[in-house]
Amino acid sequence: MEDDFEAGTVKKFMFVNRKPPYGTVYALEVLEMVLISAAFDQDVHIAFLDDGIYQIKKGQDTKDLGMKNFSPTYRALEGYDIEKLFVERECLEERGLSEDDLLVPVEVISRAEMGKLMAEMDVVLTA
Amino acid sequence: MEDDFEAGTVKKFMFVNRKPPYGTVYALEVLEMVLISAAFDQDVHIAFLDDGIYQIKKGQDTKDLGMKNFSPTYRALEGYDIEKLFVERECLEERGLSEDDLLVPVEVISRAEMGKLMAEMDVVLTA
Amino acid sequence: MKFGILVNEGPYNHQASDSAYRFAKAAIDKGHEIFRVFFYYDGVLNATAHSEPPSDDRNVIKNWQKLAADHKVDLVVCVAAGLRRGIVEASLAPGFRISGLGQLIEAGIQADRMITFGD
Amino acid sequence: MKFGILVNEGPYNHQASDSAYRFAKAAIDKGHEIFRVFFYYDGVLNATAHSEPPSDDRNVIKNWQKLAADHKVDLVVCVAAGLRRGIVEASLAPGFRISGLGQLIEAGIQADRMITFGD
Amino acid sequence: MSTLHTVNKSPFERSNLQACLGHAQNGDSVLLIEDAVFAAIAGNTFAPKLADAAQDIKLFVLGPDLKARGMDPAKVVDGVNIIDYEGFVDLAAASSTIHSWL
Amino acid sequence: MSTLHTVNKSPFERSNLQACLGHAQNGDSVLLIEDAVFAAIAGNTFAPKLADAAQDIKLFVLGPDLKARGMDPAKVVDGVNIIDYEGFVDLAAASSTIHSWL
Repeated sequence: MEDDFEAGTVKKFMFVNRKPPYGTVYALEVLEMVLISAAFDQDVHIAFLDDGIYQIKKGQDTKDLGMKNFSPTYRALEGYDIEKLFVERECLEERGLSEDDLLVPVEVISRAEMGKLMAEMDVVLTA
Repeated sequence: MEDDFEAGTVKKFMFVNRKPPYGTVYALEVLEMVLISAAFDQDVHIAFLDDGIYQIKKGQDTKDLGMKNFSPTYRALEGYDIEKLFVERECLEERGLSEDDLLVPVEVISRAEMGKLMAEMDVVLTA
Repeated sequence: MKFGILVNEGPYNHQASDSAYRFAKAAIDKGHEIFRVFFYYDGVLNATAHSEPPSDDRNVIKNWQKLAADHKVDLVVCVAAGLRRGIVEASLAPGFRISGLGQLIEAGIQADRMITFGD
Repeated sequence: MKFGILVNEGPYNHQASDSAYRFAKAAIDKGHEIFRVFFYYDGVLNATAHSEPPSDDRNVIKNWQKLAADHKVDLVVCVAAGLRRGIVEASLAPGFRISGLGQLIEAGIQADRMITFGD
Repeated sequence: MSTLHTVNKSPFERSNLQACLGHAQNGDSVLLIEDAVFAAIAGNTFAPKLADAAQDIKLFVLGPDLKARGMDPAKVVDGVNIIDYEGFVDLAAASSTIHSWL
Repeated sequence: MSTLHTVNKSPFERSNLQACLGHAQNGDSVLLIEDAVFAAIAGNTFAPKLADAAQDIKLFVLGPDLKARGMDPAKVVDGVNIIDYEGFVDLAAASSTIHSWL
């Protein structure tokens, strides 16, 4: 398996988030995947679109549900040098949200720009 | 547990099918539930709406997928005295289907009628 | 009042099992009875004996087990759905029992209200 | 060409695992290599040792095991996702191995194409 | 007696809230839980449909699910009542049938 | 190089096919598998959107999934090509990236 491995391979990875947190576990387990990817020195992109933008909504408080509030972890991504976070503008607007509602710095781009960005990726992982 | 049991209790049960077959197992396992219910002498209704109407589409052939084609079982329901099958007209039309496409006799009713019928039920089971 | 509860999804992947547990707990706290909780479809996976979630998260299986122990709640796993998914006597957590789908229909008949939690 | 495959859902409840299996088989039949199949989220449930589906249906777990045996396909189950859902060494079907999420990222790097099957 | 309908998915991703509203009868109750709570926040594109429905149907949203998702209770659509799990149980007990739209 | 997009859910129940079509680039391929194959049958209310998309995007549907569901290959929307798993593999190999819309 190792024969084709090039130590310096850097691919453009994108983790696409379209699902909201807590109703399903995907948001949490994608985040665990993103954290691991940091160890591989790849060019990591995270896209938040459709209901995925709710993952980074400010003010999450899961105390009454007894579930783990993992939203602070998005703030820790910067410490792992994962800084390419993209949010689709149309999806924010459809939900009555704005950039001020988000708990991490992101680049807000249009649907057309998101489509172009996705087209540049080597590996797209979705859940 | 038996103290409240009345041997003659007959409730109106409805099994609501909104999901298509094969992509998920719900259609198959709802059908297993329906078959078991026949042994309890209840007033059983089966509703097919939204993508659930695809469950009773004629001509299913799962050979190439290696999955079990359970659609013939809907034809066997009559033998269990389960004959109250309802299909929502608007859902058929939205999908370009007609009553001729269905593999069992059903009563095709409007959305308004389906809403009224649902309101008469004692127990509604969904998947 | 007697409630019957149907759980359609497994632990962690969907909130359904958590929601069902919180509903059951609130009902008991208000003096109602839980006639039975029936686990069907992927819901049977709530009865796995091997789940070890991270210590900073809730333990869905233990929540159900404690509810059963404290309030004698009948936790029933569908035998057929369990066989498909690997939930059999050998992998069953204490507090759950395996039985047939008839137990679900019976719950529908005997409970005053039947409620489903799913995906 | 080397394919990496990610399976997000468990057996039977969703078609994802079946679709992934048929894709993998077709790729091998056409002379491609499957670098790795990684099972994540509920996908880890494909590795249960206890599944006994009805005899008139396909056996999803055995399909994967046979593919692994016949073509030396690397079937990897995520350790963390498995712990949540009760897939641990004691409940693991032969032919699968448990490892970390890094194995998925490595597959993304080393495979020529990465494809995901889910819900 | 009336029916309690529960819906647990976002109307932006799935059709089940729409399907529920298309079948609920006058006087029925609809409770938004889990990922359906997003529908209840004013300013989203589905909110007008919910406001319409509120004229004939009693609408509720589960507070703990709102809170977990960082949704501001002050921004809930007019006519939608916020309840907790105890309120959920009361609603279920007060309705003759419970229909979960999955 | 182009992307292969796969979609596996019905457009009547979920928004992922719509989301996929909103992001696919000219020259990309979109393959409908599992429960997404229903979108490809002429006469359904989603079909016009698919016909529109076919002008810029190459559209495919997985034959074994169509057949399992009793969908008539003769009724597939114009411009949508029916392929089998081998064709699926070829498409994946011919595209630089595969994006599964879940």
